[in-house]
Amino acid sequence: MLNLQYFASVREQLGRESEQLDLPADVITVADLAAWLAERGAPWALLTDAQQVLVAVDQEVVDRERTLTGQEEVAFFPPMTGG
Amino acid sequence: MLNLQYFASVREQLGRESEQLDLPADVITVADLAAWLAERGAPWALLTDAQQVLVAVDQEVVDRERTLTGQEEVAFFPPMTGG
Amino acid sequence: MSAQEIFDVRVQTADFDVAHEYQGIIADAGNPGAVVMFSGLVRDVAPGSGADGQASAAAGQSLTLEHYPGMTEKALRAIVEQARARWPLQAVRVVHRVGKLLPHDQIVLVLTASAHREAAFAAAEFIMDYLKTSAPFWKKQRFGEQSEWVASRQSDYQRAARWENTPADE
Amino acid sequence: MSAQEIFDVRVQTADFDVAHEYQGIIADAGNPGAVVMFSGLVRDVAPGSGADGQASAAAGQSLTLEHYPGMTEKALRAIVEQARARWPLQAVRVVHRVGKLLPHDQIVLVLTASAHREAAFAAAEFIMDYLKTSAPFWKKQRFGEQSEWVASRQSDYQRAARWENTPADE
Repeated sequence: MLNLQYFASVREQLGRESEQLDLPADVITVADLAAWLAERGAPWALLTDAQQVLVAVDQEVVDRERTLTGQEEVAFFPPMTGG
Repeated sequence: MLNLQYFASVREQLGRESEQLDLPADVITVADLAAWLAERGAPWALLTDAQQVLVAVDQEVVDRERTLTGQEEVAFFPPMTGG
Repeated sequence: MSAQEIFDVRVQTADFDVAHEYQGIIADAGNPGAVVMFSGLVRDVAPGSGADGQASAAAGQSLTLEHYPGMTEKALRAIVEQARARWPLQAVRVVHRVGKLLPHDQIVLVLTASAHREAAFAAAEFIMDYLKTSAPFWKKQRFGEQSEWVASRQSDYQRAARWENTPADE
Repeated sequence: MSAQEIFDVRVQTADFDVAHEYQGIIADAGNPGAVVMFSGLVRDVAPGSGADGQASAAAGQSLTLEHYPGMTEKALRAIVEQARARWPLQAVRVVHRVGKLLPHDQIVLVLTASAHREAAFAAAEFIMDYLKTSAPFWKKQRFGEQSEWVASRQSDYQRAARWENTPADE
């Protein structure tokens, strides 16, 4: 099971905080995952915008070429604004 | 009257904290003053070493070409080590 | 005392006490010559607001800080480890608040202790620059009924990138 | 409050209280987003001394700070004015102790407040770099019966000179 987490403006736009799901066999990379989620329609397409949405796998920021086994925690969020 | 002040290692080496004196007519610059005081003998020669001894006139660090009227406060001290 | 305690990061809703943290890092460091502290506060940015911030707080100005529990501490710890690798530090403390904050509230505290000031200054600034761009915090600003997510600043990325071209222990 | 009080320098034998000065600069600044504090402490440098410094204080380790009354305040004020001219600062406090100090005693405190952290960090470091090389303080170190004047550090001059080649408000 993949554990998905959404934060800040991404969470608000999707209207969802988290979800668990099984990864289809043809979803290999983070980019594939974003494209697959975007098929859900309107707000979900935002996940494919690598400039506006960052991705962490198991709590480390990764690039979208990162491959997934389907057992990770994957988080989508906007650029950070702490401090 | 010139008001002379000596600080830190300079004060200790000269064995003097301050003195008032009248400037001879041929003492024009800070360098002249140091050379004139050096005529007093042994420890006073240290005042002519511009690397080891800084000079402030009226509480501002100056170079040794600075001219004097004879009414100033002139301080001799080693490089600063505060902070 | 373990290295983990001496290089300490905390995320909390509660306010922090600067005097307590300052005394604490000196005790952790043992024999510091230099302590540098950075404290970030919520600015009163309401249009026409006075300097004391009471008016804007009354008018509903606030900031809400969201974070990614679990990743946040890990990211902060990684930043502190990078700083330790670059400069000879005796102790570090990072405290970051989350939740709802009002104008003039303290948000973030970074303390660094070293034998010499160069290391303490550089490490504190380094930690703040990376905290801004790589620790998962997000700010939402509210003015009465209106609210918006604070946009990330390009200048923060430039400041963090600066360190990549700076030799360690400059 | 006058500009003189908000850009405040003090030379004193008494210790300073970091919490009091921190609250004070925030009140002076009115609406700061960033406060940077530098605190310098007497390091315990006695050979073989422990981390708690009691042994070396008992063994007679101490530091005596001499200054040039009148010029000191003027020099500190000039340094603060240079910092104000370079960065948008809301308030500055500089407190420097003189007289006899023991290991772990606080020597010097610099606090800067600004809307943004870049200015607060740069100004605090600038003030410390110039204070080291152009404010008339001199340190004498004692170990029991022996004492010697602390030599000025070439690296302090290099750090101060750095700023001459740095554009204002980098």
